[in-house]
Amino acid sequence: MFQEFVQQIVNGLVLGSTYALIALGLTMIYGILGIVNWAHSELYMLGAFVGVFLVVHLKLPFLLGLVLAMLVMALFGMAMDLLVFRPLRSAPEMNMIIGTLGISIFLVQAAVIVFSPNPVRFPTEFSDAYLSFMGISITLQRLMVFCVTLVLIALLNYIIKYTTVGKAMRACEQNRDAAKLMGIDINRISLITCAIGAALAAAAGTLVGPIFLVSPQMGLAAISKVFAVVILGGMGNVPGAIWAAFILGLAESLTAGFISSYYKDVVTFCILITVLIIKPAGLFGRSQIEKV
Amino acid sequence: MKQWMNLKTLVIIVAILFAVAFPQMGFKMYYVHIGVLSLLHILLALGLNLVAGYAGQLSLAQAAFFGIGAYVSALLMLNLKWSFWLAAPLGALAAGLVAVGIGLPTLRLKGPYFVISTMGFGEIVRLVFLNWESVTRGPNGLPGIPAPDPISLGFVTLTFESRVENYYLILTVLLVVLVLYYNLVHSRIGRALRAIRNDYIATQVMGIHVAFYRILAFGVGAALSGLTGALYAGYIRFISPDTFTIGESINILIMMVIGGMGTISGPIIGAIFITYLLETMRVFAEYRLVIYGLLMFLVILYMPHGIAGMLKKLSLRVRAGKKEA
Amino acid sequence: MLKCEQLTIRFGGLSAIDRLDFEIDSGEIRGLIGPNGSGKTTLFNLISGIYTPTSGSIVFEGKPIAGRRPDEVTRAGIARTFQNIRLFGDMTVWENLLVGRHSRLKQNVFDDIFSTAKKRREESLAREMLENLLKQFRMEKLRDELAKNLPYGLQRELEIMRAMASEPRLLMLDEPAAGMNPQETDQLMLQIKRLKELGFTVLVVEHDMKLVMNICDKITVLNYGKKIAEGVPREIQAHPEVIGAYLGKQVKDSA
Amino acid sequence: MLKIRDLSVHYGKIKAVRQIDMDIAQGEIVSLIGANGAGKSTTLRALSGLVKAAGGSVEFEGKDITGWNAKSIVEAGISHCPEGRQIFPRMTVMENLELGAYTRKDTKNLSVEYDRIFEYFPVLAQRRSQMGGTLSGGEQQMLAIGRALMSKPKLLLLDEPSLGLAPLLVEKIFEIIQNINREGMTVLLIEQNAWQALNIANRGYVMETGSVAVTGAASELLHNDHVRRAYLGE
Amino acid sequence: MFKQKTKFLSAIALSAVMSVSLLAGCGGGAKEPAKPAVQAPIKLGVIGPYTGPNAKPGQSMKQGVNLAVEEINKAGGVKGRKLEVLFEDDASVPAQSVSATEKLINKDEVSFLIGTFNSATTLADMKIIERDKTPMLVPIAVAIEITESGNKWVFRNSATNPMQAEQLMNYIYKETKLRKFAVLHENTDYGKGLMVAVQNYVKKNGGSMIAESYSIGDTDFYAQLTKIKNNAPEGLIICGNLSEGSQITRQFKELGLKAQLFGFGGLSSFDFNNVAAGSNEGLIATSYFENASPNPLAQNFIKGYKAKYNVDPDMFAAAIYESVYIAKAAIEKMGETKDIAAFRVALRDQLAKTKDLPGVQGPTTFDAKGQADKQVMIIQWEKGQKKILYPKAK
Repeated sequence: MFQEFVQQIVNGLVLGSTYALIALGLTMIYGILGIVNWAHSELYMLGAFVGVFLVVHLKLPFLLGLVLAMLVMALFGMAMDLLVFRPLRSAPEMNMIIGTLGISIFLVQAAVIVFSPNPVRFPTEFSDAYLSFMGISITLQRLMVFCVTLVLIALLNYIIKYTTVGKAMRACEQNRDAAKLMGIDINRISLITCAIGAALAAAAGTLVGPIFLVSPQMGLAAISKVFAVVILGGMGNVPGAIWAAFILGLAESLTAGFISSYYKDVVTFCILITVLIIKPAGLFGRSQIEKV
Repeated sequence: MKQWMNLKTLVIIVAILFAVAFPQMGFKMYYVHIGVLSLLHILLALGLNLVAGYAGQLSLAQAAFFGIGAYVSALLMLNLKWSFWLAAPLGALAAGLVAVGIGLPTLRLKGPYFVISTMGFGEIVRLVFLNWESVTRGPNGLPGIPAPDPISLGFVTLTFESRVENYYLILTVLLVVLVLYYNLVHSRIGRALRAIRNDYIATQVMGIHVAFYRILAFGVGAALSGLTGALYAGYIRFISPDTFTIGESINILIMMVIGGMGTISGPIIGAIFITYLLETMRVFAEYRLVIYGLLMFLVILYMPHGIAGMLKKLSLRVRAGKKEA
Repeated sequence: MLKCEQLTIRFGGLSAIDRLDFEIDSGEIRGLIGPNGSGKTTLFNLISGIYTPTSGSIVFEGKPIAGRRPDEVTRAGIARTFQNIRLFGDMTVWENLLVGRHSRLKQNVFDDIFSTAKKRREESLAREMLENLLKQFRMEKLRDELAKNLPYGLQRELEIMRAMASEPRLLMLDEPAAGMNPQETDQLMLQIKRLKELGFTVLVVEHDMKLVMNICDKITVLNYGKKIAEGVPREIQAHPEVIGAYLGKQVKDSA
Repeated sequence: MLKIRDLSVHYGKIKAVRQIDMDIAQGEIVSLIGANGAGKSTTLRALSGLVKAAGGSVEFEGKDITGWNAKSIVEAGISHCPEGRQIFPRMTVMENLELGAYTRKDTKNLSVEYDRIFEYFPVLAQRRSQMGGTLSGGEQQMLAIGRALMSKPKLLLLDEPSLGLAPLLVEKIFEIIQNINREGMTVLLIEQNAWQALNIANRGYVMETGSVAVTGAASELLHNDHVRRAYLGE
Repeated sequence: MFKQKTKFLSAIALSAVMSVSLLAGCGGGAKEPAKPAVQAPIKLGVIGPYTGPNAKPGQSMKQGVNLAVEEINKAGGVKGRKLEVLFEDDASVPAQSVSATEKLINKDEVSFLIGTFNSATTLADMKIIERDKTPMLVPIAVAIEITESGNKWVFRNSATNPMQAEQLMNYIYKETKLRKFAVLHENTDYGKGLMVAVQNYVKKNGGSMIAESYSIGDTDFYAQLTKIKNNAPEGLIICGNLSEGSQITRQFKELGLKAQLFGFGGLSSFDFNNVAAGSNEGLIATSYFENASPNPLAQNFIKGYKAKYNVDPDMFAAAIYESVYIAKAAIEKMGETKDIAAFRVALRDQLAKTKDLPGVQGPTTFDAKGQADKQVMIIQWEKGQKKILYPKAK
């Protein structure tokens, strides 16, 4: 029993790491640009395909492939900012959701055409090694998901907290007009934000791809969970998203393990809806008083 | 102004005449089937339009309400041997009541929070259809749903087995719904909903109980979807959870957006357009969604009022041009 | 008619309105002035139900209304406008007025959906009333114009008309002259005076002192959420604390 | 130093500022006074590039800066301390100040600036690692001014620094503004608190419904009836 | 103003694009072949998931049919008439399948149908084929209801869920001592149908079983597998398709579970072997079709398939290939018919009489319900190759 519990906790942490990496970009883009990006999980999907290309086809070492995939997708994220977000920036929220939903459908199906709908395997030098300790097992790749996630979160935290760009990003999030008065170029910051968000999603794709399979549908499968995470954490709230990702990852894992795998997704959404009923701005959200 | 009204009336009359005559025009039965699908899609898009188009709250739970209506009415017919004519309204009512129940806590949520809640709810409903096997038979679905019972009018008995019969049944329902929908939208309720979408604080100050009207729109929209579900079950005669997915909700959304939200003609145009396009583009199945996705983005960017809005603008321009000349 | 007692609201640790006692009599035009951030709009939001007071009471025509929902307050007979115009921009002038009339229509949902005789009767009564309103403000020609397409001054007027459509007994105007040019302001002054003749009680927040001093029967001055003076325009203009609040306290030395 | 000609700003259909002219010379304190809604803040927002002018021209140190974006204007040497303080609430005092120096290239000499600001506002030094949002209103105002000074501007635009502050604090803020000016900073000050503003200013402009109604030396304006009228509508 | 104008112009351009696409569709619809009735080819409609989550088997279906039709036409067609095949996509969605069926029957006027892949889509189509009196051969969908519903227009030449499950369980009970099972099944009609059949078998024949489920598209099965691990079953039976199946076998290994693995259908394909990457070692699965099958028809089919597509056929291709030949045999036995409706009725009657017809999957005999009595094979994975365990080599 105890062993099973610990194993489920370990499973939940790995799951939570994936959610966290995708959710971070989504929540940052909302916080800083004010865009609800329904196509965000497609960055995760595309990132995984780029990873497959670099690691499997070009035979690069996995960690190098990971970094390169992040860079490639960072460029893609910037393109998305220019082509999709900027035109939508002043649109009503509902139109933003519909517009980016359209982009998501477009990207998924474009990936189907380009990469075929079949799932692809993503073997790496770490995929077959695993550790076993007191009856609890974890593969090296999974361990790496968790560790790299922690490293990336720490890195992101460093960037946001201590670098000039990070401070500018926070400034834009907290008060856009004042940020402009400081001489901060909002367009440049939004490009950087999109690049970082896309790179994190790509990291998730490249890290998780070897554990599972890579397919055009993988983003669709993740998006509702990721949104649940972002909302639970309070939209735009970076630490909130990290906490929420691990909470939902653990909840899902423990529900499947100890209640019923039939209802693990039901539990996710029940948690979400219950939290929203009690705290409409999410667990860690800041409620705002509307100015009249 | 008057001329415009006349033109509008003329278009409506022609449209109705065409809709009534359509099955008799010698098209192959397949096109009648497409006609039935269009009618069902119009009803679904109208339901969503009430919530999203008028009240300004994007719901991704419409397929769930569609499913609740279908399942409730089908189960009543199958297990309790109820007549379709009783089961269908009950299916609609069930969907409406569930919507009120879910709407009470969630409708005060804003933008993305509401969208995700409805999406989560839609997923929960689908999982319940899938896993509550003792009632829904789970993934196997419910086969053998009876057709609507015949109605005897004395001199003639109406049956609802064939495509054409179903077409007329659903068309009749649609026309009745449209009249009531028109009333609703052009009454103080419709005005209140549009006001809420524009500015809910100002709306409150007009003495309008915002929460009540939001729930009303959500409930009526859901009931309409539920009724459509019952009609769908009576036509296809088989339902399974795969029909009532988020993907279907998104389909309904695409129809409403491309047609034009916040109008009556929008969902009608959009539903017909997309249903027809879906069928004709079967050949390029892989490319269909690429085009849809892009279309959705471009439409929301360049013509947020959809085809209906575009037509209206165009006709206004033409008239303005005439006036100048 | 309206009576606030010990009314207080705190945001964070700050009292935006601090133990305010305040009373308006039926039929008067009351001005509410004070420097920026003195709590005037907050007071409006409290009365109209958008904020719930931390403590204290608001009584309108004998009924307590503190903490009621905004729509309930409106139905009780108070209507307001907003400092930054909040019209329904995508709706026509006529529709804006109809929404304003909403709370006085007596039909129910069933009547609306089935368009019963009762609904049609109610709507035609409303139409009659609103036609009159349009005529009064000489805006008949603009009835099918979208609100967002109106010139600024007319938007302000439409907001007042929309508030009047609910036949309130107390009308609260929040900076009705903001953004208007002098001619528009003069026009507005006449309109507000007419409101009084029509029997409305008016509470007006305004920075344009010319307007306030000209039309108000009585003026209340707020500073830091507290009432610092109350009286007829003459008294207010001469009131040292008011001058201090507005112009700075050195006024005594230099005057 | 600053030369404004025919400046107009429109918000949609509202003509907030109508063709105003204004001049500021090196080393001056110029006060821009007038009732709420007269267009003072809008004028400032146009100067710092937050809103686009509908017409007219702005010249700063001989350069035509009309239509420049906010970033270039800060770099040119105009710093705007906005109305309502607008500090970053979830950043520390130090971080707020750092962002003030965002456009500066000579980041090595920043400590001189910090020292100067902590000298003006010793209380900020005590609060340096506290979140901006947890400061009191007066402290936030000091932070906002300090932050605006971090970019080493040549012209400081101050929008109602006394807003919502207790009278004692107001006096203190005005004292500091005078100090800053004495050390060579040119200041354009918006105030509702006319007497106080004119008291420390060299010259003043009185705005009424979007236009400049009166202008003159501060000492003259202090005794001008028009000022009284602009506020109290006599 | 300028901005508004560009916006308006873009909107017009957008509408133009949309109307053109609509017209293009119309054009496609109007293009009806007007050929003389006598020598006209016999049209068959094939409904399958060529897009969506099952696009891969959908592809195999297409290839299998095309090969059969090509062979038949090269050999002179059926009774002198060529076969013409029309594909319609259902994307695994029932409502789309219904439309596809409607189109094929009522617009394209096909003589008979072959399809579909999923059970739910087949079930949704059944009302239409009954109403329009058109026979349908079901090569893949496995839900028991399809042939149990009393619909006399449906014929299935594959083993149903219970048949497959029972045959696998028979093998397990006869050849091994394993009696304690865990079932991990896909939460669909297919997976659940198998699970229920296994459950019934275990209940009847002694033993114990626990069941866990997952959804299509799930990628992480640690939670379920950890739970299963704690239950320490002797055998883990996977009821699902290959992409999830391969994840399960890999994660099964990662978690260090010890149990004999079993699976059905898709888990006997080489595609599964490719994605499972060795984690399928030792897994025992049922299979309709094996390349190593001694059946000469099968060997012939494999040769032709490889020549045409340069890959090995999978069981889906084989099953649907066989369906075409079953139809061909039935048509050949038919008399002359005056119109399409009569043709369909006559074809149904002949299909119902199909008895001991040899095919690539083995002989086909339809019972009164239209269900063929098919035997599945049982294979075991050994170093990426398959060993046929049943039927035993003679």
